[in-house]
Amino acid sequence: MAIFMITLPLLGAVLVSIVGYLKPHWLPWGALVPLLASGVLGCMLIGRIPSDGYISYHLGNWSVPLGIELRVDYLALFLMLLICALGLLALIFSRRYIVKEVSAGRMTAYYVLILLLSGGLMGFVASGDIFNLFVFMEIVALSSYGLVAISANSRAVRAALRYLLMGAPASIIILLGIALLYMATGSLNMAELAGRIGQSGYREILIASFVLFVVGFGVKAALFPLHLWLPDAHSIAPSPVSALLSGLVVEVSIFGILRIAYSVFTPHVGNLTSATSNALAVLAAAGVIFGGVMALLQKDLKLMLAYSTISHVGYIFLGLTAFNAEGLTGAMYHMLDHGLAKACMFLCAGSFIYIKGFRRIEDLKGAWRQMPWTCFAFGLAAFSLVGIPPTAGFISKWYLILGNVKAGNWVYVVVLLLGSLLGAFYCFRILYYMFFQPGKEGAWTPRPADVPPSMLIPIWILAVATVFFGLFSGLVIPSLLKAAGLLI
Amino acid sequence: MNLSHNYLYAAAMLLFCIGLYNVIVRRNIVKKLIGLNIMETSVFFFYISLGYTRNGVAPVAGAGADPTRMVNPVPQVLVLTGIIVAVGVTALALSMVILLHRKYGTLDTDQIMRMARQEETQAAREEGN
Amino acid sequence: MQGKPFFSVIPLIGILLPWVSLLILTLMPSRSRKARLSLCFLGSAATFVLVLTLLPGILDGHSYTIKIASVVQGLELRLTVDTLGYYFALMLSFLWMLATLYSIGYIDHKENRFFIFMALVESFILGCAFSGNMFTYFIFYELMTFGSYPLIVHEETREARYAATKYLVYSIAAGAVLFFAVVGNYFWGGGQLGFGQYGSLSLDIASRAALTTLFFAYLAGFGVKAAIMPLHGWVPDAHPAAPSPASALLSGVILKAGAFGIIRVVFNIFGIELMRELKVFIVMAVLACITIVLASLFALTQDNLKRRLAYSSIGQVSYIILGIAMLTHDGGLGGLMHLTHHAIMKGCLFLCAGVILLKTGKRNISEMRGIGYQYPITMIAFSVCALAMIGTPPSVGFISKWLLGNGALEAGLPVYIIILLTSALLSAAYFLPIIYVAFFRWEGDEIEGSARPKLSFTNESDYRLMVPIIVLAILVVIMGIWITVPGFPYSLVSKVIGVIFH
Amino acid sequence: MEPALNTILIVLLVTTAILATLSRDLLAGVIIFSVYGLIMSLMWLRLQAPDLALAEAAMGAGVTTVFFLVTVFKTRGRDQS
Amino acid sequence: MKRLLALLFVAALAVLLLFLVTKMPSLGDPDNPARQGMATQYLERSPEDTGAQDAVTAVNVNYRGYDTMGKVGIIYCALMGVLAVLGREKRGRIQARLDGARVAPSKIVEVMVRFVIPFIILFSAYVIIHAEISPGGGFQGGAIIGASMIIFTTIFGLQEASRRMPQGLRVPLEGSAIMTFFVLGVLGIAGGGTFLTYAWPRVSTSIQPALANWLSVIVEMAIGIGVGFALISILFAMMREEEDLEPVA
Repeated sequence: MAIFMITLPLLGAVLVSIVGYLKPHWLPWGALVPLLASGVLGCMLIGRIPSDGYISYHLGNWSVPLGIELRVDYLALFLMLLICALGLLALIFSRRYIVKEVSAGRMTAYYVLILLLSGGLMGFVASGDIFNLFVFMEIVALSSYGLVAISANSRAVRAALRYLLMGAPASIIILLGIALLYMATGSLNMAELAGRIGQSGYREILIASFVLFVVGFGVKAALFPLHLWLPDAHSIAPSPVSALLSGLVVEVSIFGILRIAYSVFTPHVGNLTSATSNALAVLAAAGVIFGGVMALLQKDLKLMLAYSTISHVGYIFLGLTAFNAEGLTGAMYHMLDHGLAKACMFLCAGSFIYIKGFRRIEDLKGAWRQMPWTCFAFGLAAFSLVGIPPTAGFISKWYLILGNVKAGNWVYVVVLLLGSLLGAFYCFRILYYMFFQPGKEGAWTPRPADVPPSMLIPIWILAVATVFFGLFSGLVIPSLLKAAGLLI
Repeated sequence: MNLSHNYLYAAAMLLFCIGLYNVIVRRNIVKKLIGLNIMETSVFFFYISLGYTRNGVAPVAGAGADPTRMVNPVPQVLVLTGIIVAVGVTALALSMVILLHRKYGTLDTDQIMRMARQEETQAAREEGN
Repeated sequence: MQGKPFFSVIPLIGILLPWVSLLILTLMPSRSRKARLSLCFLGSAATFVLVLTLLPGILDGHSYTIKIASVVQGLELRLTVDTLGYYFALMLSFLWMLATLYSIGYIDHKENRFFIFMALVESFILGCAFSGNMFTYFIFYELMTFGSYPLIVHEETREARYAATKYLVYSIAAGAVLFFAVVGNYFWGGGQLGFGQYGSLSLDIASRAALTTLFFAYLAGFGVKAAIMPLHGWVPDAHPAAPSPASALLSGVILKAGAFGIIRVVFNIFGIELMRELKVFIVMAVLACITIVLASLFALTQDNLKRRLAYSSIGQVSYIILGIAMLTHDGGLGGLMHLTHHAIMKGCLFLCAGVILLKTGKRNISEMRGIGYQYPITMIAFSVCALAMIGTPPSVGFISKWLLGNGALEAGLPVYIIILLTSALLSAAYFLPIIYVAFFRWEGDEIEGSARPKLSFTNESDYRLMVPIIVLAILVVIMGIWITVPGFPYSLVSKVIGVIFH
Repeated sequence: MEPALNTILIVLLVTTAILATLSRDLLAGVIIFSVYGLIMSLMWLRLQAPDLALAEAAMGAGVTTVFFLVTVFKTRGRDQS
Repeated sequence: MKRLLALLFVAALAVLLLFLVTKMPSLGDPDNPARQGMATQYLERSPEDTGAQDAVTAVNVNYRGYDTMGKVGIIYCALMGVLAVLGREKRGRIQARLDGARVAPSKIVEVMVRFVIPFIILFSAYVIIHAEISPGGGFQGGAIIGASMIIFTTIFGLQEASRRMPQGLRVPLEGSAIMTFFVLGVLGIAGGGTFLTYAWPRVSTSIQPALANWLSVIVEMAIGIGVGFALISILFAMMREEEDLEPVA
């Protein structure tokens, strides 16, 4: 079941490319089918997972050390469903929007790459074999390079090349880390590794490989000093792509570190990794503040969103480094919240570009007269991003702070609160412009003339989802807490 | 456990550093990419040498080779993946290079950045008036 | 509370009822103004009636509860109507109804936005009153904060923008601190956030330092809304900037929301034994005294009427804090009753100021010579409330001051009485001049023997403006005379206080 | 196996790796890089990894080099014009 | 300055790594951890499990076939990325007016190439199909196919090459590998195993190794074709000239 969630988008990518050759105008619909199918499968999977463990699927019928194992626990399934949902919404949004930014000849590549991206992400999340993790990470990486560059103007290609020139060495570093891990333990399966790391005598090598993993995934997840590629890539890519990159790719890379830190180097051997994770926490805290301040200084809307992504990556890391169930739950739930909210905001930015071609924040003054629905959805998402009750962001921040209070590191509690203050300021500045500022004359028509429904519906689904998951977080949180408790 | 005994590992690490240095320092994108490939091959080299066993034989059965003397096949499989990745990344990067060269007529990152900045300022000025 | 709370959906309906007017306004934004706005008034009136229906049950000591949603076991979104919360809810829904009626006559532009957010804030603050645990209270409190922003910025003049931004900055910062406080409470209280019993925290589940930190975090978080002195900065700007009904509600209800939060913290979260244990109430009391005196002094220096009223509200709200901080029976009684008393008086005063502003456009007191002759009813109501503020019997102001004084004696700290008397004198010093200017001065009275103008009832404004003022002014007196009428503050507050200080 | 030959190969590898990016001329650099790849595949052959040697010779040294060459030629052509 | 900093950084890194090297298990020691565990099992079991003599191929295609599917996906990703950047050419052939790929034609060379290319393809087929018992496999063979086409293109030019291999042929073949993997995976489930099971539990144990053998040969061929054509398409996309910079799908 889980395997089809992963392979259907990959197969779908191939078929869609053929569709794109034969019947180009079927592309937007054809691309929806595989993701829809895997989403349905994921929903069917919800009940199947034993609440105290995970589904383990041995590919090719080979027992663990020989073959590759998929293991889907609630954290993984949670992310896979998020991936399906966001991918679908981005595709729906793209149908009308993407002609603005992508030339007709690249349409096929666009849809195929989005499908490959979603499939790779799901494979990455579900994999229980550390090298398989690397393979799917590469699929994700390559497709995101392509997607950033897809509008094929000079800025996009520059951003993509920069992304690639930081991302490729990062994956090489991860490859080296895997080599060291394999050298020290002689295994690639995560569960087996977790067992063997305990007895392995080569402490230095293990520490080195952990550091390499953190650095490599840190680049992919835009951890503070390694974030240089992110602002360009996320702000210049077409808006649905930015939504996917900010809402999924970054989160999933953090999930990679989570896997490494919790499933492979289990906290029981934390003495191996404690120094590194402390450093990680410090960097994350720095990232929270840095991202927030930079976001305050930006003039370009999408650039501001990109910087706020850096800040929120810091949040999630602070949840991870609390090393307790609450912190981990907060991190996971913040992935959900940030995914939904940031995707919604990027799509809103996309619809501003679609209607007026406005990218700068000053241009949004009085925008709500013409685009009330988009603006209100943006407001909801911004509330969730800031963490104002009763949105999902509030719940996630609740658990992040609770985890850090429990872990007793007060500095990070203060940092989290400061970060949310900064977030409030850079989000409410925009809302203030949108709703309470008179626009420049001629900038916006007084009558409402909003984007077409095929773009409005995804935005509103996301915006409502942020509130829904805030009010009814009881649906998700308990199972997350249990799964997190199992990892600790 | 000393360097002279693990000289293959040492060589791999050395090559890794050379490649990294090239990636960081070179201003020509193609040279950066060459450095990238050197990094990758060095890591593959590391893999294969960690799979090696003293006076072992290739992991091909038949001809009555006994499995105990064979070298470790796992790193070789992993390296195959690595090679694919290397080719893919290189192809993608080179296509970007071609496009950039069409736009800017140069491969020098600094020049490209300078031109880009000029573009930005011009765009800003046009937006201004 | 005494007895197990019954399940009831009335709280939820009460919270959702204001949204009716919201729906009306959003669905038919451009129908006849009269119909829309009177529907809004009906919405708030219906809310008040709904709240009123709960009165008998509450007087019998029942309490009603409903669970909306839950995050995990113990951490849930729950509405509970206990006596304390009901008391607050009754007051605010009544005041809100009058203010809505008033603003129909007052608001002249962008009325859709104004009424929508009036309704929203009413529902949120009802949620505050009805909330069954600190988690819920915090949620509605934050929502109320952001909902009241458009009410303040409504005029969209420069000072309105400035005041609103200042308000938002203060509130967001306070919200962060409060957030930490609630999380810390959840952690140290072992997942206990409910208002179920009096004092859920205790020293044997958390260290003294932790609890003290927690208390000061709460005090700082709620203190911004309650305008305790170092944190009061936004009040004097927000009140004059906002439209008069909004400022009446600001000082009547929204400031009280902060005070009510502190009451909840002191009585339900910490409990008086723990307060006595921790000695933190002294800090509260000292801050409150400082605020009372300083605010009155500031008020003296203001010429802008609404600004003067704003400063006086700062001082008056601290009466409540002071009364709580006394930790005595009468002190608590006085403080809690002052919650309503001040709301009525100050609401009426702001509405009068609004009438004057609307009719004559005069903001400053120095310009108001002889205003009492042009608008006698308004100014008589104003004078009644002003005298009540000073504390002259028979009026609500006198009652609360009297009870506070008793509480001070009970606490054995007569210094409080001195504070109270000082502030009474000061408030006399800044209210009597207004009455004097209004009735004993008139245009051109510096010329000897110029005839004083005749009282003219003709140019009084229409009923929508006058009814709330008159009702409030009458209530100020009635509540001061027949204290123990069921439904009036005493009947409710005495129950709570009686249980707490058995 | 005798380490001497390996050492020679390693020395060759390091020199080619350094030379590959030192030369002004990109074309020379690419050629040197392909030589590097071939030496690498030889090395792997000596380490009993014939599959990898083949793969590296075909992909690492072959296809990658061709891509590089195409790029160099195209960019060259533009520089002259 | 920047160079100096980079040099220092890299030097420090080198020192660290070399220090790490001294801590590593000794090179080529038969009983260091990497050699234990799954490696020995692979070496001992692969012939009778998979019927493949070459352990690398066995692991590659059979034990870790899922990874190999991922590899094919990676190549496909790279191809799509290149197409995203440079765009695919127009339908049918590439109008290569100023064909930078073409070198000065000489009769002898053309004849030579025409003569050689079939043998190259034959060799690649050998490499692919014989992967079970000798070094080689789908990826290597695919690369060789690609190389042969590259030679052809450099001699006869893009126009001719794209006439020989029109887009309509390449588009399906690029993805053939992934499709084959998917089909075999489903067959594996149908055969009673899990995804990508070659030795179907449903069939009698006697023919399982042969079945696995044949299926893996099919997989290798699919990989070869897929990789080869992906490389060819990448090459075409990179060689295309600016004239059709903005293509239509």
